Amino acid sequence: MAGAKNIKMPASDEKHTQPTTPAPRARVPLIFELSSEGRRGVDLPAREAGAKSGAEILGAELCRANLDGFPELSEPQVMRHFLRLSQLNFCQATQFYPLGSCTMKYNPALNDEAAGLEGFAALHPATPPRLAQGALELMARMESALAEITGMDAVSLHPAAGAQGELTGLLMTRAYHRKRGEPRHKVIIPDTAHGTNPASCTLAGFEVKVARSNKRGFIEAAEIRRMLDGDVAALMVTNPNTLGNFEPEIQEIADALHQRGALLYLDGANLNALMGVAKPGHMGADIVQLNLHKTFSTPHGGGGPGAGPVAVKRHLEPFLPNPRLKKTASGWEFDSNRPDSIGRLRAYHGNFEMIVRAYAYILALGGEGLAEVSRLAILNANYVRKRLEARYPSASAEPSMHECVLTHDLEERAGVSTFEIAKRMLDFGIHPPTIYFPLVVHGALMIEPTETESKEVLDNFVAVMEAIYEEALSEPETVKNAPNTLALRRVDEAEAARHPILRWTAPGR
Amino acid sequence: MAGAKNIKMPASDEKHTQPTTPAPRARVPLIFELSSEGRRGVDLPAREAGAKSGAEILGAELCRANLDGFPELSEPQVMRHFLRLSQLNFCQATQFYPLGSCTMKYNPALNDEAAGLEGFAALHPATPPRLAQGALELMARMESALAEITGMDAVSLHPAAGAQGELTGLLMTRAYHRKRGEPRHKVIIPDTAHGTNPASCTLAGFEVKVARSNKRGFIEAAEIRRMLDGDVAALMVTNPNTLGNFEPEIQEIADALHQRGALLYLDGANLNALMGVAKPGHMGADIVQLNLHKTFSTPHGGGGPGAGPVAVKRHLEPFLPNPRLKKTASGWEFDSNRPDSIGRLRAYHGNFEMIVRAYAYILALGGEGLAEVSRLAILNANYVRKRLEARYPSASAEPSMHECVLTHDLEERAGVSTFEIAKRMLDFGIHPPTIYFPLVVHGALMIEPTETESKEVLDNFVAVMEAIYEEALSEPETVKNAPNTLALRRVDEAEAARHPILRWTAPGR
Amino acid sequence: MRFMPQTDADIAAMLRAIGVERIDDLIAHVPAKLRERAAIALPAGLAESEVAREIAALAAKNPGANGFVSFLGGGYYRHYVPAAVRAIISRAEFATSYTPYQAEASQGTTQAIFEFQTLITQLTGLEVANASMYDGASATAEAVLMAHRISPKRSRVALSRALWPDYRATVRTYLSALEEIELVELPFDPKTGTTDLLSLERVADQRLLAVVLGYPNGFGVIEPLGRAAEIAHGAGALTVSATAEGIALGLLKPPGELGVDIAVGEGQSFGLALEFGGPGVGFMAARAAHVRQMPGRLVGQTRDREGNRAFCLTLATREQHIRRERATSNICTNHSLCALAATVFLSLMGRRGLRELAERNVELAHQALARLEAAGLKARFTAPFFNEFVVTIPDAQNVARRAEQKMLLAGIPLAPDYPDLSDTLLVSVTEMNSSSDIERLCQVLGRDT
Amino acid sequence: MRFMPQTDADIAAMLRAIGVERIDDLIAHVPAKLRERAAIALPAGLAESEVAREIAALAAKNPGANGFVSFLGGGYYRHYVPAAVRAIISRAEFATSYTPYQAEASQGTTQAIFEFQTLITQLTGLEVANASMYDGASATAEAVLMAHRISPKRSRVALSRALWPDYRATVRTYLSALEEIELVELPFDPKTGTTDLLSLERVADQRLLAVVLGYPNGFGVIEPLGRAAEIAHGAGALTVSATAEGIALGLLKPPGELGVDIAVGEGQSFGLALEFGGPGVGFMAARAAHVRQMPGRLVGQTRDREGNRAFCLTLATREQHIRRERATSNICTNHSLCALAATVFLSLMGRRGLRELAERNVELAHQALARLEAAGLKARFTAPFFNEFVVTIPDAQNVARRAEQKMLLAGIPLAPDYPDLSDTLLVSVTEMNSSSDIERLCQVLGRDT
Ligand SMILES: Cc1ncc(COP(=O)(O)O)c(C=O)c1O
Ligand SMILES: Cc1ncc(COP(=O)(O)O)c(C=O)c1O
Repeated sequence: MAGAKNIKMPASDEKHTQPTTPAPRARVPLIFELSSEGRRGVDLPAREAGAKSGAEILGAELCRANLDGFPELSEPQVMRHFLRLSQLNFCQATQFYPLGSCTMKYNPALNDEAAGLEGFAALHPATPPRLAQGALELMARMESALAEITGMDAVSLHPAAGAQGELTGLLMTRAYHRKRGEPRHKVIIPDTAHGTNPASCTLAGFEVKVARSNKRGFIEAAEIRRMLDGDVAALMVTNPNTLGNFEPEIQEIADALHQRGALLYLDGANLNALMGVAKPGHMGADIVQLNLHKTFSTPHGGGGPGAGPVAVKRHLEPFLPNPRLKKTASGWEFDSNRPDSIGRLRAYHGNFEMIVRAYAYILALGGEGLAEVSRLAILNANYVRKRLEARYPSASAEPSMHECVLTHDLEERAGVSTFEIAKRMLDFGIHPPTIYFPLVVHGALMIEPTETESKEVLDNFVAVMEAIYEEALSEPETVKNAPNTLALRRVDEAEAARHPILRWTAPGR
Repeated sequence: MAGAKNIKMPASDEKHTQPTTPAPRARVPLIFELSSEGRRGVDLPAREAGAKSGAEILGAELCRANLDGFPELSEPQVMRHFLRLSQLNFCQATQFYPLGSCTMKYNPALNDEAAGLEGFAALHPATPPRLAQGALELMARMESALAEITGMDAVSLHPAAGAQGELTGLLMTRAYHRKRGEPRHKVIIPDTAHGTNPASCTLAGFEVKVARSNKRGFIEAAEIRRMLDGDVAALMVTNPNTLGNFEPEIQEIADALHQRGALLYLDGANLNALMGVAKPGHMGADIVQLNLHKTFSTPHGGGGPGAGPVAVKRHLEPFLPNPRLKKTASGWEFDSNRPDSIGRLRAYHGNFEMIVRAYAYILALGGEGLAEVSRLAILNANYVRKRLEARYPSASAEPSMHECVLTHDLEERAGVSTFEIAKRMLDFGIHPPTIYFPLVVHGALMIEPTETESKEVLDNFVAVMEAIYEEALSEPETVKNAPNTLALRRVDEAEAARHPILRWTAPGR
Repeated sequence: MRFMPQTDADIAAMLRAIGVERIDDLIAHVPAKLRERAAIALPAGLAESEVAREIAALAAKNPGANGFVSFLGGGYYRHYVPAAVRAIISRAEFATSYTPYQAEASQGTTQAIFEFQTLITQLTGLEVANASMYDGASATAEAVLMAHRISPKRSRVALSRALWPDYRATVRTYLSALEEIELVELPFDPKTGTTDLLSLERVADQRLLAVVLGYPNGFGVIEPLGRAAEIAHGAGALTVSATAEGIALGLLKPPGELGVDIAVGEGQSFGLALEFGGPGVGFMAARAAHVRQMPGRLVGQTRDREGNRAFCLTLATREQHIRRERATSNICTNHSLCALAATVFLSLMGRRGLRELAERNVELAHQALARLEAAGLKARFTAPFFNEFVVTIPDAQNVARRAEQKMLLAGIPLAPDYPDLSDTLLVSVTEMNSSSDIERLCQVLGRDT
Repeated sequence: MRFMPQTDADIAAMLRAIGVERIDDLIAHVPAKLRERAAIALPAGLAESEVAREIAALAAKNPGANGFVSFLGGGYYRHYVPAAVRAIISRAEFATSYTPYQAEASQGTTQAIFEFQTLITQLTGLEVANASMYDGASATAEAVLMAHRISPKRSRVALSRALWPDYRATVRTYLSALEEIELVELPFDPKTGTTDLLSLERVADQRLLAVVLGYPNGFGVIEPLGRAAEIAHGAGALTVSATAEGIALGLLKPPGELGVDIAVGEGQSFGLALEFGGPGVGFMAARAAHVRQMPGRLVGQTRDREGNRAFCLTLATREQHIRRERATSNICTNHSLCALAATVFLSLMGRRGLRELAERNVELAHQALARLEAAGLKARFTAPFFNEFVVTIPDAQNVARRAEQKMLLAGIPLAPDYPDLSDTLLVSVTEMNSSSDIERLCQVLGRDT
């Protein structure tokens, strides 16, 4: 492996560090390339003799010729293929994964088992509620737990992810203003906002108005007041913001909005900083969406599934999506007979499996435990920030909450980019932080350690970051060429976009 | 990594090979080194207030001071530690693992779930049989399935592994002869036998008499007849033998033994060659032990647990270990009231969890499927043998069954040993075969592909073996220094034995 | 606390390094008024054993999941999930990683997605598929929005009334913000159960943006998709097919072959547990020409610096994190692990297995209908169907409720969503139903009529 | 067939390469008489879904596993198994590898065993521990054989009658082949429940090879191990302690500290499911001086060629594959995955957790006994006990049977194994029993007496 000789790993204290060397691995053929005519990975139960085949029943004109190119493998081959693929991934369970804004915390083992219990896994969503009271009760308890945690009045577990929660909230905002007889068309978003926020606004039919953050990175009540007019439906803001800082004027801003009949939408993806610290409801939020796959530890699954419940104040309750849980004399029911509801954004009742996991997490921690989560998340982020300060200064002088956004001067001093620093981290077995976000920070490194990482892991991370810094100055090529020790060298993303190959095709076709 | 530059991987056809590059990985600290005072990985339910502590109840003189050196970690740390450790292993599920005599076949995913069903996992072994009829019935069905497969009359699922099965069988042999009023003291074993066979004989109080195999590697009826005297209790033999060859005179040998009142003990570890081909019972075996973790696909677990049922002919049934299953009017019962039984070799009823898995396997395959298993296992072994013939000739000219024993001339031609060849295979992501066994073959490579490996995997294996052969001639150092690409270089086993360090001790103690 | 490794000594050392005395000092800047009221009034945390018991008790309170013979379908289908699927999706490397932003450290995820995309194109007969959507309903809504981006000047969407109610409702919600778009519902033929194509013809003019049909539709009926696409294309409009029962694509003509432009659907049948309806996994395939209007993530094949094949997220300029308010969708976290499950499931089934499974479903469903008819019930519709059909049964809702007493979930009464189909039950029959299940259904329903 | 990947074309190509026409040709050398009768008369193979259903039906026929309040112990104990244990032992890398013959490719397994060995030495207070045995009973038998190798000239083994019946039976079986060894059983004090040390003194002469005591013993009673070891050592004999309830070692004085030479036991309490009694995992620890007489595998620490710490199997010259008939044991496949489970369990519990768990068990068991006494029952023995005790209860077997009707498994009647303890029940109380479980026990047993 070219370049491998360049690697110097930082000296690490055996007692106090997790191992840091990454795990180079083999490339794996595509499943289609392992296929061979006539293999099978499943057997069906024997058919009753004499019955007509499906194709005979439906007639050839409705049926396809065959499934050309579809793979044919035995069960052991399928298993081996995907196990080998799995070995090519970094993941939270085995690596430090401080991906900012994503809250990559430990996913308790029990919760997977809880979600897999027969009473949930085999429960069809059209089961009459009277035969599914356990599931409905779990949902109801989850709703009230989230209401308590956020200081809001009502919760819907309907949305499938944070972004769908945003859309839900914004459609409710829209419905709310229309119901009041004053349709509004604009939503203010700070320039630091997560990409889903403006995208959701557009999807909900709003025009995005960008609010500039001040020099400290905050939005100011004055600026909001300036922007507010009768056509502003809401301000959509993340708190702590994407710099990891608590918006100091949030209450004042909420008041300003409310005075002008606008709503405060709080993107709750950063709730891991707030539990037991400050409740969105008390800040004046009218709507919050929560990402169960972040704060509430449901696994990220390589990119989902997550769940994005929305919590609202009482005045918005009528607009929540259908169906709502309703307690009746005979138990829990679903209620879709709600004229003001924005309707539904998906089939059935929400990502129930994620809700089970998140509920198990809440039960495990309890009120005080959740508060401790945020306190320790904040401690970890501030520790990393402080330790790295000399080489990677904070993008903001303000106190950090659960994550910190750092920057550096390596671009100027050594021509080494944030992107390259990130790639070099892979050589040390660390998943890089979020980079180049928020957009307002030059070469940002957005680091969210989460509370489930130990001091030793953070110390090792600091050592690695320091080593990379020195290396960037002394032998920049090592950093610029990274990763050097993985199965693959730098992947050519530009090429992928220039000549998109988005599926396998049989050779010679 | 020194040496890495030497590696040449054999050219491999993308379509037809499993990936071959092994997976170098990091070293992982010991769990004790990750410990820090005050951490915990579990919480106990809150105690009722006011109760006396256990130490108070028992008094200090019965209690230990503390658990010095015991680790203290949080749950995420424990999880990460063991997941990282897991990544340091080769295993059947991800690699070709042709470890001869061990039958490393695919372990169906369903079987693990079956074994984990609440109705089994939570079943206490002292549960009255009337509340555990499902478990007893499963055991009964398994006994009769194994009897049918082996052509024997009665089966006990009691022994924990093959070796304990052997001991069981030999103790029964002993008891049988005593019961007949002629205690016997010797057991004949061929020189090719697996190490557990002589060890079990000693444990069962027998003197081992070694029968020389003939030039073809077989034991001859003539030789056995020559050795037989009134003090020979049994012949213990593996068929196919450890060369992978079917003993041609097995029936004649059985007759000779029976004529002299001796028994034929057949080590059934190689049953994967025999299903639907030849039944031990028909060969004249009086006793066979089976390794469920081999033929019947229960996972090997890094060295167990397995299960080693014994099957016997009717005349040995009274001697089987306690307890036996017994059908009564009210259902299945355990019966320990059997005066001739050799007693028990373990607590409770056998490695039940393994029995569940093996039973699921038998259900999945059925009678014909099991026969197909052996046929394809034989095909695979013969294919590998033939393809490698030119460079690694078979140790025996006889037809191979489910495994083949090869040898080579690299020691003489290049000073490269079998041990080194094996280590070099690791660089290609292949687990080496069993080596230096059977002892009668110089530098043996005992290859058991099993039926669950595809032709592509075998072809890749052949390519790797050929490449190593050529490499041994052209650049022997690469082979002699292997492995070159794993996280560790060659491990110093001699040093481990010279200065045994068998546990971690706290630094400075 | 068991999830948090910080010891008192660690905390002290860290605070010292930071230069503060207490953790509280780190949040002192948060307005006191907020902090003072922030305590969370939830019960104390529980030991793992207690959590396990509590959740198990809730799971046990869902008798509908256990012991009932079930014929429920309606967009979520009961299929056998091979254990290998669970074994693979529970691998920590898949379950606890996130969106594969770092290609070099995510080849497992990216390659599996590339395989998923390929399988979906093979199933749908189209050229590009994305990495996954939330579910079939929202994928359908996104397909309509995509069609709108492709033909921004057109303003009318024709939605078949024979599409599942949840899908229609979802499309309606997603479109509610786009005031310029008019949604029209196409009636279904009350005899055949297929969408009334005459009414499609009536709206097929230059305003028509897209027509959306189920395939099979919400009655299990196989729509004349080819003919509908012809009509739509004739007017320059796009055709969207939505498939909730993915297994059907193993047997039916692929939508792409029938002229469909965007094929979406629900992949729950491909190895996902029922889980009370979530998560499912939406899929979406389209023509290559439209790829830049596609929502969602895409994985592409490329090379690393040494020329090795590699996979990475691509065409991200469509996405929210780059394009922000001009993105093709707001989707970020999608349903990746579910897409993996589908990939494993489809790989296990393979070319023959999937078709056989589809055929078996057809066979059993037709057997069931035949036996119900023999027991005196009547099929509501005449068009060919896949594994789900509608029977006419007087007082269907009460019949269904009485069947529960006999441990039978006989089907879904359509009345709440289709007042015009008040005396009907939607019955879904899969390979999970044995002949004796079908016998039981006939006995219970037959007796009740 | 789903487990076998060979296609017809593969088979044809392979046969061609081998140079035969049919697979049958490869087995033509097997005597025809054998081949002709070899067909296996078992039903045809089943689809995975059918196997799953069949096995689930058998699992469901074990009501004792489900819904019963249980106080069963007797060598197998009900403890909570954290989900992390299952998550780890189900990793394919651990579950589907074998004995770590190739150190470089098995560092996961070897390091975990090294950690297991260390934990066992810490628990037992001894210097070396092996990689695992089958179970507590066979480990006890192996300990006696080991003692015999250490003192080959001695010929008498004293076994406490208060040891679990299965353990005594197993020792008896393993020793049955060694005719030179005499097994004597030491009675227990009918009042205290401890082994009668006077009778030990009587046999403690130069013939005495070893004395074997339970710790706690089969009545849950904590034996005066230190005193017994003194007596044995006085005669130059070895002391073996056997522990079936491993949790006890979290609280009780370690055997090594009390003079025990070989401490064995059952590790099932350390994270193994009950599984109707198997697999458990035997452990064995001893003094360093005796390591070469130990049975079973051992992992040692060493270095690789570049000086990195590494682990490998070591001292294999004791073992069957090297030493053959002179090996210290015939054990080959041991219970490695169970040892891993124990390692994970003990790592999760940690220094405090394990002790707290042990204390909780003591507390609950004593609470239970106190309440039973309040309900009119009597403890059979007076000596201190851990989490299991014997109560006197007339007609115990029928009482236990009647309790079953009330969904209660009240304990194990000792009569079948101890005719002299006919009116007794062995009751085990763990952290899995709530106060209301205990209440129920008292109600049911109290009422019955
Ligand atoms: C601040 C913020 N808001 C919203 C989202 C969107 O959430 P999701 O990815 O679940 O759609 C994210 C996460 O990606 C986020 O970090
Ligand atoms: C031929 C033979 N006999 C006996 C055994 C012993 O079986 P076990 O390891 O299950 O004790 C083995 C396996 O190691 C074997 O290969």
